[in-house]
Amino acid sequence: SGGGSADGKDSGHKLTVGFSQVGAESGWRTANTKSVQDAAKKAGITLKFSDAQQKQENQIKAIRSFIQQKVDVIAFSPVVESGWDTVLKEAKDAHIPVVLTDRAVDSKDDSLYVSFLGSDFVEEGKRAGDWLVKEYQGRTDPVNIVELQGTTGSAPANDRKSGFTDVIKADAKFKIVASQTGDFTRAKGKEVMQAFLKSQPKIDVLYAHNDDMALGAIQAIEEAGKKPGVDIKIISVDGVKDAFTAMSQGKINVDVECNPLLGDQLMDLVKKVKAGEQVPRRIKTQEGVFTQDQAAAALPTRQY
Amino acid sequence: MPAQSAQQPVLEVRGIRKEFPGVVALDGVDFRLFPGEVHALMGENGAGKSTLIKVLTGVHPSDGGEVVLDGRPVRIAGPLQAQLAGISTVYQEVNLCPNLSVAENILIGREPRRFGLVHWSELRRRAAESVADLDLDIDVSAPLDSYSTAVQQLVAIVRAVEVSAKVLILDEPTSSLDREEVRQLFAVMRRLRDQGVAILFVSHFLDQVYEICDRMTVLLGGRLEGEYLTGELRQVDLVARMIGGEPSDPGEPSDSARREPAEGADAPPFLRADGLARSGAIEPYDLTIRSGEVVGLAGLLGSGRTEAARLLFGADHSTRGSVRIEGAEVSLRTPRTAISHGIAFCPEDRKTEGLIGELTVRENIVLALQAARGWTRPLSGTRQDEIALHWIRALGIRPGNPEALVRNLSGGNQQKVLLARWLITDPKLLILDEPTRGIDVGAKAEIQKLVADLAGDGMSVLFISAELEEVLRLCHRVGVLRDRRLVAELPNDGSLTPESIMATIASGAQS
Amino acid sequence: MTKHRLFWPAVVLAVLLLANLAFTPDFFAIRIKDGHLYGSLIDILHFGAPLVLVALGMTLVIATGGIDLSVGSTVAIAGALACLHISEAADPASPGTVVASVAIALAVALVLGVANGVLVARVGVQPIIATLILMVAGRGVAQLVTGGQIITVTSGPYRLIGGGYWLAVPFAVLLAVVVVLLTALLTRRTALGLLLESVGGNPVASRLVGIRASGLIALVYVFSALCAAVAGLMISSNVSSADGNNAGLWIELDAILAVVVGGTSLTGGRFSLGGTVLGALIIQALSTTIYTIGIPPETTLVFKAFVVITVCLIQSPAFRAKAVRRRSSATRSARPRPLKTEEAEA
Amino acid sequence: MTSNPMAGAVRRGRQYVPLLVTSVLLVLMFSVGSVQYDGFLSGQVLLNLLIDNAFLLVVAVGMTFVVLTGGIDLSVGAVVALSTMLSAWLVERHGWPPLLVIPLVLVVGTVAGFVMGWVIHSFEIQPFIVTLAGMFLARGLCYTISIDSISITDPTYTAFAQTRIPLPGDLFVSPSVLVAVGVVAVAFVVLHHTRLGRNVYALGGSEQSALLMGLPVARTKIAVYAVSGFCSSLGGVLLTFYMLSGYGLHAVGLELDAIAAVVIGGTLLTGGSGYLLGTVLGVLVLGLIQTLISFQGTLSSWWTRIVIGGLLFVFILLQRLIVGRRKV
Ligand SMILES: Nc1ncnc2c1ncn2[C@@H]1O[C@H](COP(=O)(O)OP(=O)(O)OP(=O)(O)O)[C@@H](O)[C@H]1O
Ligand SMILES: Nc1ncnc2c1ncn2[C@@H]1O[C@H](COP(=O)(O)OP(=O)(O)OP(=O)(O)O)[C@@H](O)[C@H]1O
Ligand SMILES: [Mg+2]
Ligand SMILES: [Mg+2]
Repeated sequence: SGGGSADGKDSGHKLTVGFSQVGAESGWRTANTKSVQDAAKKAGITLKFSDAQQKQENQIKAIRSFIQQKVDVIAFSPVVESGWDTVLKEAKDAHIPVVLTDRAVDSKDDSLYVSFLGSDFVEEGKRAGDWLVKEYQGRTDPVNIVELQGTTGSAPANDRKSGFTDVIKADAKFKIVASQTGDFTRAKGKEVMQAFLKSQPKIDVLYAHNDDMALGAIQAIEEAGKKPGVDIKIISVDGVKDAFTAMSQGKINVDVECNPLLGDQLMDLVKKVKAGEQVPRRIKTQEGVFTQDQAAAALPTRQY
Repeated sequence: MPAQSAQQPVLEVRGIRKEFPGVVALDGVDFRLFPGEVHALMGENGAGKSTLIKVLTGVHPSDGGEVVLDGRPVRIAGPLQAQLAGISTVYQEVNLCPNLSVAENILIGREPRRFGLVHWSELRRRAAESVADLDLDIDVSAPLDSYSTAVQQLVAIVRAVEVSAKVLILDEPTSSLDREEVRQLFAVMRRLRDQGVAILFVSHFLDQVYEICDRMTVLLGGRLEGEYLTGELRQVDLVARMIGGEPSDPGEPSDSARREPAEGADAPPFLRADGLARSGAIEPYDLTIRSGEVVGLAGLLGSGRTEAARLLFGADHSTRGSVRIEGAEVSLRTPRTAISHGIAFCPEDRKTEGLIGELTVRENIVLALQAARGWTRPLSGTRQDEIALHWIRALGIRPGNPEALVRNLSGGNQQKVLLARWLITDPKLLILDEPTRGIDVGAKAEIQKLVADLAGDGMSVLFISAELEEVLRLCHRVGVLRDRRLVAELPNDGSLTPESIMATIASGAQS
Repeated sequence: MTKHRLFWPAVVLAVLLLANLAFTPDFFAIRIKDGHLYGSLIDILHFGAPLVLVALGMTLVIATGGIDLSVGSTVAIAGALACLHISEAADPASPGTVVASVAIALAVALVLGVANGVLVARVGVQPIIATLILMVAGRGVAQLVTGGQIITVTSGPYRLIGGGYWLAVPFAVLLAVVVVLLTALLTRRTALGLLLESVGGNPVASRLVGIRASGLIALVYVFSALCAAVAGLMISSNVSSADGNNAGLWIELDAILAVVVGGTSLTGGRFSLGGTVLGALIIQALSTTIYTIGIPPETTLVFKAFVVITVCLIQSPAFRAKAVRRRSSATRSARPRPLKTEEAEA
Repeated sequence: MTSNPMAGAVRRGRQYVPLLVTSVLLVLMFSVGSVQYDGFLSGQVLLNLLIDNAFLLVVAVGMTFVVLTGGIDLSVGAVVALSTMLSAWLVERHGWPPLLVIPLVLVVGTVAGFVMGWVIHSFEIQPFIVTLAGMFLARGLCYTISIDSISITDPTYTAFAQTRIPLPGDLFVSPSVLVAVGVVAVAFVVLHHTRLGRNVYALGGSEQSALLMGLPVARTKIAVYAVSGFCSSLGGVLLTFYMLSGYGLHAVGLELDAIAAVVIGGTLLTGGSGYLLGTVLGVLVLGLIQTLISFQGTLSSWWTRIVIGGLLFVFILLQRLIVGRRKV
């Protein structure tokens, strides 16, 4: 191993991009990483990849080292939204453009990054809520919802929660009767759902912040002798292949897509940025809301 | 001797009571200590001496009674308060910090300071001074754990003396010291006494007690037996009071407990060491031990007795030389291999090298035997109880409960447990390093008899003790060490006396 | 009876369970559903089983004065390897495949345990660092095995390990009971327990009585790794998938907590397997309590902190003595604190 | 009896061998990096090591005190997070002046450490549990303050965060580095040259002996946790400068990094033996591993972990093999 920056140099105009990833905490994230790596290879771009293992410090360090290594463009998925001003200013001083993926930063200084490519977690929560409102349109009896949150404090968990509640609070019949964190994992999702099934006399809807938790919860529901998707309606986010399979079996009612395959879009963006072209500040990824029949149709082409 | 009756005691306790779960360690004990006296606290192992000292100095809270210091009732909440009140104590086990230097151990808590910071050179100078005061020659900047137990005991004494307190308490300070050091210590004690310090002294060596003490208090099973002037109580009577019986014949066993080895002097050696050495620890030495023979090692503090013995047990690696057991050359690389060759080693420092404090008496006793059998062949519970109870009775271990935690036993009783551990392994060569440290007169005689009996049955014994009388009583031959070199091997043919051994040590004559 | 060392942990567990009863009246109800036992208590046992196993291995490691931080990674690696093997097998549902996958997981765990053991016992690295290496690298290995993705398997026999039932009882619970009993038998019916306690209590003295400490120490790390591997199989089998990223994350903390709550001291020496089992169940019951009584996730940790500290205070003899004294001697002048009574004579 | 003054000096010198070995290995590791990667051999890379790890250094210094007494403090990461959260919340949401907030945060951390030390000492509960409860509590409090991260835009904080203190040769450090170096210097003096420091070592050598020698065991024990609490909150303040945000998920797992740094630096977890400068080396080792990884720049997420573990392994192994096996 080694010779990191050597190839960056000898190939004069070959673009070098420093990409700092949050970590590898989920299948979604890994798919995201892989998509970026593949796309870079395809586009003939040298990718400097750094995994921060969920630590903002590490990401800051990685960005610093990208600056030191004089990469052409820095791209990164921020662990959190805040706290980037200092290091981004350093990048700016070094005249290295910065592109954000997946998550925005909440800096007041607009000049710190050129573009943000990714999904909007609040929007995802809203879409989940919208589906629910539509599903129960015209009915008046109360709807008991249980929620499986993501890792406490993480941005997707916070945003998907707030987007969802924003939509459903307009109607008093929707009631979140229990809400616990399932840490975005199947095992936790199952464990928490089992407890819910015992402590809640009536559950109509499950809203899970990601597919893994929903898949875990489905097992718990089945073990309790109920039919997921029928006795308890399930709303989930992400759109991983396993979830599509479950959906095609009728176990998940709706899945709000959160697309990790940003690689090609990112590489396009990077090239444009380097070429000095004007790019939009906000690029949303193409994401849909999948219902059961759509899922069955899309299943064969799901990549991850 | 000062006239105490006219004086007010500097320290007095009345009706002190101390209970531990299941044991009443002190039951209404009265005790007084006058300025300018050396006062002995006497009693069997487990009589409550150390507990009294610990209650006095606030280590244990008392369950009743009062402590009066300089005429005022006081509550001493802990050793720190005791020190501040002018009571300086050397507890029975060495209680120093092995990781700190000797100098720091002597002065920690009272370090000389400059600008609020520890004044290191001054600290070393003062420590060296205090060490020299006891006529010792120790490098005070070396870490404490590079020294043997005996030296550590001396350092603890130096620390206590350095305080120049009103009251000095010494709990078995001489248990592993030899004559020279005891003499030095006594000189210091006399000097302090003459300055008006009250000294409380605990020892199982009656001769020492009679040499230095003015008065004594005898405890029996946690109760006060009585207070006597040394001059008015004969040794035999003292022994009787301590064990609560009638005065009988002198507690001392007959002059010699030793028996002639069954096979005579020309028996093949069980173990033969040729030029065995460990650089920095012990110079090359030759030693043979025959079956049924008890070989003693004598020497001054730090002369290398322990080091020599450890090589025979594989506790340390030898850097040269060879060992033959029953004629075959063996390499003693670990204690395990030594044990498999039938060697047992009872170390001198029971606290750090011997006992497992958290385990029970029973577990500690069977440990070596069990280790030799391996974990797959456990001794059954009943067998363990049998063994434990047998040795508890044989050595008079108190309390006689095999399920008591060893760390809660009195020092002497712990020593007995350690001894029992090795006696049951039925070794061919038993190495005993200061086996009778802190053991009371009665039990000591028992143990000596036991060792002699075992040797009579064909076991070889290597016996190390700072008490030359004991060595002479037991051993057929005495190896004399000096400056980590075996300088002489003297047959104990009746003409050997402590004085002649001392002379050999002093002259370093080659045999 | 209050003298027994399992008394206080048992009280704590009972109180936690009773607290649930106040919120969920049928908390103690156990029904038969689809031919197997169903109820909150069963859940606690079921989800607690992996933790019990990991904590069991940890107990023996801690008894020798060590610590094993790598169990979480071992959990992940075991699950990942097993699922990978099953997912690549021609016939994922055949018992042969499953047995092979279990064997692979256990064999690798054995290697990991030996690695820890050698580092600690032979090379002489401090246990916390030795196992930290595997904790960090092992998580990477698990991710390498799964390719960072979740491997989903559909295999009936594999599902049995962690998610199935046998004689109406969760198989995982039975497995845990068997392992606990075997461990108890192994440590208390042979001399292993005594020798381990001796090594942990005083390593120097243990060497001098001829105990082969390094062998024993290596053995407990191997045992710990195997326990963790079985726990890893359970966890992954329960959700029929392997998650190299998250499986067993922070389980080492829970396991150590379980051991300590169960009354084993982290300094080594005496250990209590019964205490550990109770400790693990306490921790699992605590999680369940949090879900059932609906503590919001953002206050969960605060709640946990209070429970943990209360549990420890109740178990602390010093605290109980003080509490009793305060009540009984309000009039008497305050007494100075007893100084470590039972340790004073060493 | 004989004594050999030379032997004493040699013995004293030998205590520093592990420290020396660790430094040599560190230099070796740096050299390997320099040969392997362009731009690695620069003063700024070295200084960045300090800039990026200033807060870890401060936290590890506090941890050194605790570990030297034979204890452990698991709460440090959470206290760091709480400090960032408290700072951000008070400054941003309540508009308190930073000059008030920073001392307040330091007091909170110190008091938290003090209380944990007091519980550990007076109820004889194992430090592991008490500080674990402290960790839960501190993190839990973060979330009760806010579940989101709070950005800091206060000019004092940003100024502090973005100030570069120029050094000769086009190099710079951040103010945090100066704070950290100051903390190390003060801690060094306290540990090696004051009574408190010596009592810390004595306590680690043998708590019972320390008690019987009449040392203030209670005070010392509580003090080390208070020191650790103080260092954690100061580390939190530095992290707040570094990140310009408060967040409940900051510094997750930092306690392990701090403990690892202390132990890699040669301090025994059983207490009583070790040096503060060892801890500094330990932090640098961890930082350097991280730097090597980021310069390597082609590792996938899992290989990152495996390589970190591997480098740690090689380092520890060399350290052990060179220093030699300690006697059991
Ligand atoms: N911490 C403790 N817990 C329980 N029992 C104890 C404790 N300390 C001492 N004992 C018991 O108190 C009694 C008195 O012990 P103590 O140490 O005072 O004896 P001693 O007279 O000093 O004996 P020795 O000559 O052997 O040193 C013994 O029976 C001992 O077992
Ligand atoms: N001046 C000294 N006086 C005493 N011991 C010293 C001295 N200098 C060094 N030592 C150390 O003390 C130990 C003495 O060796 P050893 O323990 O074998 O002596 P010993 O003859 O058994 O004497 P004892 O056990 O009575 O001290 C060695 O470890 C040696 O390094
Ligand atoms: Mg005693
Ligand atoms: Mg000796």
